[in-house]
Amino acid sequence: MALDKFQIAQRIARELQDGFYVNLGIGIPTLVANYIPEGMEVVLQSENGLLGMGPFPEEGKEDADLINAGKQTITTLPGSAFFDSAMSFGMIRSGKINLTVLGAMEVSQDGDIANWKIPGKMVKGMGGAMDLVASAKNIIVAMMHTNPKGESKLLPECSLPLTGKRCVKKIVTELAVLEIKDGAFHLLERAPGVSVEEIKEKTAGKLTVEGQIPEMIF
Amino acid sequence: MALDKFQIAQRIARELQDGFYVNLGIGIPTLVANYIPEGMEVVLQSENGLLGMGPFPEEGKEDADLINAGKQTITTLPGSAFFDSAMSFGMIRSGKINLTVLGAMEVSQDGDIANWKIPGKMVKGMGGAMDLVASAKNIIVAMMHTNPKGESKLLPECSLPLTGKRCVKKIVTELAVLEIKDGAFHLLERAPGVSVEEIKEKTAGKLTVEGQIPEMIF
Amino acid sequence: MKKIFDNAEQALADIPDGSTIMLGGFGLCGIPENGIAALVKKGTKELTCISNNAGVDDFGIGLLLKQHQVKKMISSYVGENAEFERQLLSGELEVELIPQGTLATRCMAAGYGMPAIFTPAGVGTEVAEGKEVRNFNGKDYLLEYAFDADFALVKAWKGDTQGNLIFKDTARNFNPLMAMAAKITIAEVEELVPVGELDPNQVHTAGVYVQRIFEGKNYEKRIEQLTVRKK
Amino acid sequence: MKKIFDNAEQALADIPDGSTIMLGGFGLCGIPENGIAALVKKGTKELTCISNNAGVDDFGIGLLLKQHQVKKMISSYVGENAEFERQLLSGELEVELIPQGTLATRCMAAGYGMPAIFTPAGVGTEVAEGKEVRNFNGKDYLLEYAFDADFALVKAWKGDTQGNLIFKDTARNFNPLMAMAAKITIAEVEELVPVGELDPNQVHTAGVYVQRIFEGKNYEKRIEQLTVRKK
Repeated sequence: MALDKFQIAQRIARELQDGFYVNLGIGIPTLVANYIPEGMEVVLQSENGLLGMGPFPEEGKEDADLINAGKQTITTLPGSAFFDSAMSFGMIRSGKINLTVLGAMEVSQDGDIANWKIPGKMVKGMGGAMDLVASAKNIIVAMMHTNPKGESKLLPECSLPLTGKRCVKKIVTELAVLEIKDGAFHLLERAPGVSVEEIKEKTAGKLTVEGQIPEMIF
Repeated sequence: MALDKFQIAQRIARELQDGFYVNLGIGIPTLVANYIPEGMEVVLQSENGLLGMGPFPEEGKEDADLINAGKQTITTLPGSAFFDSAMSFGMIRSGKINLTVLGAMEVSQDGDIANWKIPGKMVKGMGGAMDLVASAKNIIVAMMHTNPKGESKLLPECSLPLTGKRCVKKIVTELAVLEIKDGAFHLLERAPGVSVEEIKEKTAGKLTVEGQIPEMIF
Repeated sequence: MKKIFDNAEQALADIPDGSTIMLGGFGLCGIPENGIAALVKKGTKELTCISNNAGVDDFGIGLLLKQHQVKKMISSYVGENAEFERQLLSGELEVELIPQGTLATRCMAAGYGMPAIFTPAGVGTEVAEGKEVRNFNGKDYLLEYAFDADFALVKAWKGDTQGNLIFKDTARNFNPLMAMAAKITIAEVEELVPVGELDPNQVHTAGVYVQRIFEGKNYEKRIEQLTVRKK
Repeated sequence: MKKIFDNAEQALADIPDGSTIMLGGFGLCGIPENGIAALVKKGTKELTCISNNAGVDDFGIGLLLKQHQVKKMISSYVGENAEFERQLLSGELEVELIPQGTLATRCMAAGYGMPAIFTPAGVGTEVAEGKEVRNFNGKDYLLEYAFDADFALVKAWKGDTQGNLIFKDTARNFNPLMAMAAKITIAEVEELVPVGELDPNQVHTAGVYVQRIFEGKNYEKRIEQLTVRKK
């Protein structure tokens, strides 16, 4: 059975390590924060200028001066620090953020990512996505394996305008966990009950399947 | 009569304007702070990370964490702000400091300045001088007209290794105030009782004397 | 040194049509509300605005857009604004989209007197078109130029009469960067305090960067995405 | 996340001979006294030290020089140290002198992930020899590269257990820049406080930049030039 968005987030959370500084994009990536293992210290960065992002505020305690990169009201945690946008992207560019998780419209077998622009549609802008993908040492994409039309989002080459080239290291979809290396998607894990055949069928780019592919356990 | 170092400082202080942010080098330039006209607001920058440098502390009130670029113990003033060294030189480079006053070993008629290195002698380093002279919009050099051997320090070309090229705008010596433009020293003022002849004699570089040269009044 | 102005109208009185203006804020957080209101009232036209976002239809820079005062927006993300979209599609409004980190760093570069910086953001994308690419240590970077802005409208939490500023929380964002970057920086603060009241170690923006300062009025501080949890 | 160490010896235990180390401070102000003492005790050799100054004969980096632990100094000003001068003239010590602002900005560049920066400092001087010169808007600039340091020893006033730092007065100087710049940053603080005690708006260096932190002991804080006025 394909994963739901919470399970995708849960699976990505298993990539976290104690002491990681992590930037979570809007959508499914944000949910990863809910699955940080007990006792593990992970510090969330919000690229508008905060390290140590806490949960949403209690009703009535929201503060317009305290928002995340998705413009949502949030809170701080003990140990938080604020800084300006240049320092925020400075720490991203210098590789101080251990893991970046973000969504995508397309990913290529070379690790190219497209997630900001659809020709012919109103373009809202790339925000911080281009900076993040160009700089992060470790990028995981959280996305559906196919688009609403059923077409694969794991492609030989992206058809949409790129956000960044050769940057995605890992993808977690509702069907599988895949690593990108040597110009191919390497299948690492299957969603419970999802067959390798189905994943093959829904992956348009080059897919490498080596040995037995374990099922994820939740 | 030639100016003493206090009068040189006093003369330079006449170049100050209300609201100026000023960086004063070590030696005579430091003395300029004593002659800021009453009622005029001038903010002193110390390039190790302070705007709003105050006078030396009272005996017993010195703080090792509060020094100027000459490593002397100092104080802050109401409105002071501390910052790191990159921001300090950032504001210097971006032209936010209205006036820089520093000493020199040689100045050329093109505005080149040499003040950091004598070949054959132990070289201590340029500190912030190269940054200051390369960036400041308005640089006044405070120095003696001649060196201890009696040789002119206002030269056609500097003989010592340069600190910066084409940057000095004005020179105040014990004998004269001179402006540098169009490849020449333009005599603006004489020290009381000092003749144009004496200044001519002690200026090795091209000297322009136009009309009557007024005497400085103290 | 007369930096203090009574209000936004006076502080912005001389901004001419055609100016390039930086506006601090991220979304609606930390935006110069009073400064924008004064620009709307004054009707200054043909503006080039450098701002991470473009406000919403009835708030922030959206108010300037509604009056057709903006010729060009330089931003990283401009969603959530129907009038913006209409003007963009009709060709009335020019838009230059640049990565958020590039936007921030181009501001910083101006403030630090660096004519250009290198960033990997946008390499291999359409953002790189026409730009110089240079490889350092095996990685490609784009050469991006420092901004050249006439005015910056920034908003701080507290400020003193010498122009020293302290920002609050994520309302800091682009404000200190733009304060450093423009030829003339106009700061509005929630609280204007006498000189000497701010701790020199806590000042985020030193007064040297601020040419004009005033205490803003009636901050609405609108929340764009209210997200809360139950008590 | 174990950043806290009991003392300098433990925090510096793995620094190998031949390392490139940044040391914060300006003159003797804000120097990592405990870190330097631990390096002396440990006897780490062949060090390349990046520091604005080189201490005095019997304090600061001078202590490392006396033990012949330094192979190369990268500094802007190295006066006031007879042993330094002796080693330099005898060829035992290599010295690279660079403008102070360039030093600071090359640290910042490393911390900001910028491989190189442009600065006008040194154009037309011997500092420019062998360097790329580029003209922007009619002014020449040198291309200067970001530093690549293995360790940074920085000294802060207060720090918390997550590595957030606050500096005091002009003891800030190069410390926050070097903290951002090195692969491993070791911070010593006068007071180590529990997480949550520092105001997030007042943190100068966010914990992300600090890999190790300890509370330093017995700070001498020597004054290089005592200048006072009569009461």
